[in-house]
Amino acid sequence: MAARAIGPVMLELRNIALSFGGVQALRGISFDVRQHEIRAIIGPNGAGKSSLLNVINGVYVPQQGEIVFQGRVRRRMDRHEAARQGMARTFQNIALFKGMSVLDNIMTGRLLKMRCNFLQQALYWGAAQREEIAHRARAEEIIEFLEIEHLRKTPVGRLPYGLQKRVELGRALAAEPCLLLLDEPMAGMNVEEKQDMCRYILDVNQELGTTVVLIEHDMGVVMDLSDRVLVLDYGRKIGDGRPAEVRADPLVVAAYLGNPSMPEGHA
Amino acid sequence: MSAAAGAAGTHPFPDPSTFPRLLVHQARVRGDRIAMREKFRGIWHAWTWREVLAQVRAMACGLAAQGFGRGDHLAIIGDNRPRLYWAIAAAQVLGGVPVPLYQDAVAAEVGFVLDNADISHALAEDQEQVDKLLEASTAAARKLRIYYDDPRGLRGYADDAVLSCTQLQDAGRAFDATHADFFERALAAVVPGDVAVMLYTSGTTGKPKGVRLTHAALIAAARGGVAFDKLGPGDEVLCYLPMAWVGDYLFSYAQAYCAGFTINCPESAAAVSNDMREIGPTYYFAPPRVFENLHSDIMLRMEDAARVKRVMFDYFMAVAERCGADILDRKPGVPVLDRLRYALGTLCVYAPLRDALGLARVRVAYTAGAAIGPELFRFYRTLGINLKHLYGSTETCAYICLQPDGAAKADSVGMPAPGVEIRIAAGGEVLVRSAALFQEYYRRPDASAAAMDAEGFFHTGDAGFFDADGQLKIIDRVRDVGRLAGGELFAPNFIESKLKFSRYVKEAVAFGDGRDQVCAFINIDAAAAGDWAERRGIAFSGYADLAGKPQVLELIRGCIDRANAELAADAMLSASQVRRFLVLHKELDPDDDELTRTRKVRRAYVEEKYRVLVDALYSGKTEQYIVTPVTFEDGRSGSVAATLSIVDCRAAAVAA
Amino acid sequence: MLYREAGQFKSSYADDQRIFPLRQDRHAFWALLAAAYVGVPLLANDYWLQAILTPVLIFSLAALGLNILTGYAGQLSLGSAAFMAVGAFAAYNFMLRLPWMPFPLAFVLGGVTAALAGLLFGLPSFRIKGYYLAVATLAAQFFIIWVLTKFPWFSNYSSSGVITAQVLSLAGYKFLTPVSKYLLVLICVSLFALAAKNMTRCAIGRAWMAVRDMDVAASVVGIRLMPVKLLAFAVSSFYCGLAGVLYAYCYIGTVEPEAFSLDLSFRILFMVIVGGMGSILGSFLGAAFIVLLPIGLDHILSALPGAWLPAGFGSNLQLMLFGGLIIFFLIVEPQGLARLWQIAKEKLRLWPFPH
Amino acid sequence: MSELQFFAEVLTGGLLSGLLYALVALGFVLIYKASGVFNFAQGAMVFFAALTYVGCLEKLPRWTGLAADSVLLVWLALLLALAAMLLLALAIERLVLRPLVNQPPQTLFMATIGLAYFIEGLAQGVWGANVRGLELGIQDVPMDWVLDHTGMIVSRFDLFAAGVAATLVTGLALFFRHSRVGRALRAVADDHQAALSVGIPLATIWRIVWAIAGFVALVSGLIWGARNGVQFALTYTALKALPVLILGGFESVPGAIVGGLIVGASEKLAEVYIGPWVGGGVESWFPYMLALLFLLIRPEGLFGEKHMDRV
Repeated sequence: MAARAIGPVMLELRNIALSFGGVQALRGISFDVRQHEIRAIIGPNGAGKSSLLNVINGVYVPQQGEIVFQGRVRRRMDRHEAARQGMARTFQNIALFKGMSVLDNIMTGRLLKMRCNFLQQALYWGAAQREEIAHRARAEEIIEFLEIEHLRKTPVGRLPYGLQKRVELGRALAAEPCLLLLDEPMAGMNVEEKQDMCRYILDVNQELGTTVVLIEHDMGVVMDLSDRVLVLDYGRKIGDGRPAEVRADPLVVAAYLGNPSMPEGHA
Repeated sequence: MSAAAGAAGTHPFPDPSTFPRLLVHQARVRGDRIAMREKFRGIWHAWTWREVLAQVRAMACGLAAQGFGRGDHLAIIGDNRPRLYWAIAAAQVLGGVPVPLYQDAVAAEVGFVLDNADISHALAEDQEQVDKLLEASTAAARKLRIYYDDPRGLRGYADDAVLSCTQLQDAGRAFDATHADFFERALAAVVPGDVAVMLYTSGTTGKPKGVRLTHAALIAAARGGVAFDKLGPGDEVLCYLPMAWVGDYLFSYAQAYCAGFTINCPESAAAVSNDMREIGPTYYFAPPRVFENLHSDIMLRMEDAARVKRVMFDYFMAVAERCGADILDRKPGVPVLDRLRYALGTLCVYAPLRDALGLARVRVAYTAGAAIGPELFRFYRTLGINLKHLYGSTETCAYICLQPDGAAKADSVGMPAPGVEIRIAAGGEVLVRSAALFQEYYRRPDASAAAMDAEGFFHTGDAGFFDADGQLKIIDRVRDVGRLAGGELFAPNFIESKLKFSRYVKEAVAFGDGRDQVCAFINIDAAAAGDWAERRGIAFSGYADLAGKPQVLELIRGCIDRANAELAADAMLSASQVRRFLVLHKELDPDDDELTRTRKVRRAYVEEKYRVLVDALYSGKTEQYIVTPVTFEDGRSGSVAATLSIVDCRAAAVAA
Repeated sequence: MLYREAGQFKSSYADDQRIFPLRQDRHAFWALLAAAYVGVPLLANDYWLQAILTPVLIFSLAALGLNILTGYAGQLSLGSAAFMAVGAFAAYNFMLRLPWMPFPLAFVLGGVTAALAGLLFGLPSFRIKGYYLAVATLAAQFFIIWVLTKFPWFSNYSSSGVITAQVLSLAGYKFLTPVSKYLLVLICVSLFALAAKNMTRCAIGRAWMAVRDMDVAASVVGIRLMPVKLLAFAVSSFYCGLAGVLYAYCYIGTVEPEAFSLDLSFRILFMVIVGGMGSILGSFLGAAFIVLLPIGLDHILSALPGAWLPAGFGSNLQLMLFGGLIIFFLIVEPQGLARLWQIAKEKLRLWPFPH
Repeated sequence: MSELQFFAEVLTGGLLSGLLYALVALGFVLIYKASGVFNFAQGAMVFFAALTYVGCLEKLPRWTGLAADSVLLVWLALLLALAAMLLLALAIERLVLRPLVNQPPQTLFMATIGLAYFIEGLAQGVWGANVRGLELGIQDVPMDWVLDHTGMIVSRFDLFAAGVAATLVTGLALFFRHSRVGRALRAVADDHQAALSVGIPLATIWRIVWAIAGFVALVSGLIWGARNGVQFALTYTALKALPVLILGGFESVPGAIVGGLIVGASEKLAEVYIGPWVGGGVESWFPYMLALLFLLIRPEGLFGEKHMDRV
């Protein structure tokens, strides 16, 4: 029932290498992401999945390789530039602003779109107030979309884990991104929460055409959601292709051998 | 249009006698006042009467453009949303009949109505309801045009038979522009005798029946109620009850159209209590269960309060118990000291409590549909909330009896409402004649004829009598009323509701027709009894375990003893005291067909299903083993087995 | 208990985003303002105006400044007093050397000068955070006071380094009485407290809090950390600077650089901690608490038969009390008096229910 | 005296007093390594220790009846001061650190500011606020030998203090390298979980470390007190340890030493060479500005590791 069509390549990583101290986190990874697709990254713990995501939007600076985004070739991505170009993301260990309410967290996601200077804001008159209200309306759309109406004024620190993940997705969506990077969006959730999260991701992808790159452990989710899957192991790429192809790949199976998170079919 | 009409200075409908005409009337006399609000994305959006008229106009024209016309049925399914209410009016404008459905009905139930009412157009709230309609219509190979309110998740339904309300209304505006006067002519063609709405009764037996109510009947009922309680444009109502229920139609639509007050649609079912506090309705209806839940919620929360606060609360509740109801009814003779105490209590407890519950501004509150415990009823009245009874049914537009201010009491349902004539038949059945009666059951002439006699009296099926104050007292369904082996009257519902007044008893089923004594099944209230057990350090693993605990059985026995004492006080029913009971190991569930969707016990079915237990009750056994098939929440089915203890109760001495 | 919320619903986001969304709060606030603007000038005596209300208001402004930087933007500063000094000396020099300048402009310029100084000393926050930054602000504290002491130009070559505030006059009216000075301070503080509230509830406030709560996430959202932090430094220093101006002109009259010591910086920090980090109201509560505590203590001690008390007992007791209270608050209620207030309000709203 | 000689003399003086800064900084480093607390109260502890020692020395003759010049008195006072520091350490662990466990570092930092106020008030409240001299029996006079051979004036006292500092540093280094507590301490610095596996409760480690820091404070207090008199200003002097830490890095003992030397030398040189141009008093701020400039160039300190924020 998808109305979206996979478009041309929008993001390409070429031969990326990254190390911390002596530890090689990524060893010459190349891969691409096409417009409107859902691209999954899988691999055992410590395979370098999060590092790869962090390289894409400039949280980490790779020692080698280049990043091509929207046609521009870069040695490194700047976080701020990434955000301006339409990347938004969530983190593996929730990186919400703990002292702020759900609403403020989501509003923070829209900061790049706000234009008033601090003097106008200090006066809170005219343009600044209008801007706050206009953006509040957009934030409320996201709150409704994620079904967290009853929590909008709750400090995020008081929410259970699953809901915090949802709020973090909300903050990312608030930026109206064209590329959404999700680092284990369903980790630690129960079945029902996972289903909800899947629905949100699919809705965003299909209704807004947002490209999604996601890291996920639940193979059932990956197989259901993604168009293409990238498999990492010890910082190396060991597989890349359609979900069915990847699952049949002996190399991939070998890497996952004895790893209970890769059963056949749904987890 | 109203501007033009206003300028002409002539009232288009001097005596608005249909709902569309009432709408035009309200838009003309109070066009800028708020007609409805909806909480959406955190704030209350409002529509004035004039705006509502414009919306209804667009929707009616849209429906007309889609081919909906006179006599057609429009199914409406979903939570209380403005667009769903507009759809009612829009269908009425075109001479069609809106058919609201319960939003939690399953596809098969929806399918039955689609077939029965021959429905070709439907308006659904969201994706869930659209899916249900699609499933039901596909199963019945029925062609159905579906309109939806909330577009979420529905973009993929690229089908020209599924349209959004926005699309429908846009098309309607275009249609309106090219068909001058269409709306006015359509509206003028609707007459009071036309059917305004068709509501399906749930019915404890057999298939649901479509009750057809005319504009004239509904307006008579609405106007009667409005005049009785002096409702006006300043009143606020929170509409949260199912739209398929006659009460919601009467309170949220018919009376609003007659009195011109504001209706408020909450954000979601989960947000009702919060939105209730925000809006602070002045006119409020809730079934007894809501009041019960509210009460046990208050008590639970107060149990966690600090000691000082609890002592204060208990003290002032005692004061209120003593004089609150009298002060509310403005009765003379309350001591000055008590008045002072009550004033202090208002400051410290009653007013904050009313405020916290969202009942602070309530002027008139009604309950109906089932019996309400006398203590509970008094609790709300002593807090200063004007809670009253009403009595009615779908067939009578929920308009038979009302309690006037100052004459509210728990065990009767009020005086005949203005314009209603009541007769008690020989068998005790309550018969009603008034302008607010239904027209017929749709395509059920047999049932229609059975319910309405030649003199125009509707047979309610309820057994009752007038008490000393001239208020009607309902005991039971006529067909459920039986006789004990000794010939005494046996009214199971009456007994059960007495049992259910205890917060620990969720459901009860009483047996006794043709038997020598009354025995009962009890369903404990998992939350209340669980909390009770936890506070006493009784460990339990689940519902069945809790239900089998000897302490819990003892607790329930106490509840039954109290109910027996009350029964003993009533000369007609003193023989019906419960002598033996057992606590069921599972909750009675609509999914297992043990209850109706409105949570009434399917007596015969339960008796048949648990035949072993009934036999055990009457055979003098002290326990019985049983295996029961159940349906779990996720749809799987399985079975539970348990050995249930049977407990004997004391009968209270009969008052001389 | 005192709140009646039924029927108070929001029909627009503008309604929902008001500073006091509850009607009762709005009424209470207007009553408080009326009392401050009308009641106090009519009723209070000079002692109350000069020794209590004026300093409480002035330090509220300084605490607001530090709260913006530390409580909202999460950048710890130990140099607030130095920025007060900058403000005071800058305003003094503006009025001294440009006599045509109306004093409100000089006040604002004093604040702006302090803001510039704050900007300068905030630059290291580009590279460092936490304790390191605290040390950097210590540099500001020592360096600024040294500069003001060592270069007599700043104090117009007064022999002792002490400056005497000029008489304030506007359109012929001279601010000489305690009441007029109190009102002047009150106007400044109300205006800038409102501005601070506005900033903290708008985009910039959220940016500050985002940087405070998790800077990596903030940068990923697209916040440029440097300008946001620098703005916090500048705004914070402006507030402190203005507080310094008021301190010199409306409270003390004659000041020397040493008055703006590290100890004063710490006291302002204590106001923020005791009052509540990240709370506008807390800045006021904290300032009142820290200003009133020594006064109250003096009153209590002087009421005791004083003969057996060792010399300096009061001041040492004060130090211990301050220290003990800080630790107490950090342990028991890290969010300070403002949080206690909030809890009390929450209780009142839920009354009679406990939760 | 040649210009170069003068420079060398100033430098040496600076380096020697720098060792004293290093001594105070050592207290910070120990506590920071073990409990992650940036102990702003270290200066107050130095003040408290010195004041307690001097105070005991004053009062003991009256309490014990010993002669005012008895050597026993000095040892007794030292013992009492040490005991006071130990008690203080225990009290801090119990009343401040334990209730604040798992709080953000900034909270702990602010708590130590409160602690500093409390200790200062306590010290002065108990012993009085007047300035006292402290006599260690070493004269602040030039070393004849050095003067004879190089023509530079190098204080005997400074040299003595440097010797004490060096001994203390070496002693602590050995202690931490070879004792069980020391190993546990190093484990704590890396990872709290790992420390538990060493078998010593975290609270015990904290108590020990704070006690050692108290001991270091006592030594620093004695030396600083002997040099400048025991007075409130000691707490400001102790604050100089902060730029030392910035230069050396919070977690590095060698860093503290080197940082101390740099701060000591540079502030003396600045005072002598820049001071006259700007009216003197440069010492009061120079180390901070130096640290600030240094931070801009190398935020992780001399010996700190450059690290990337892991997310």
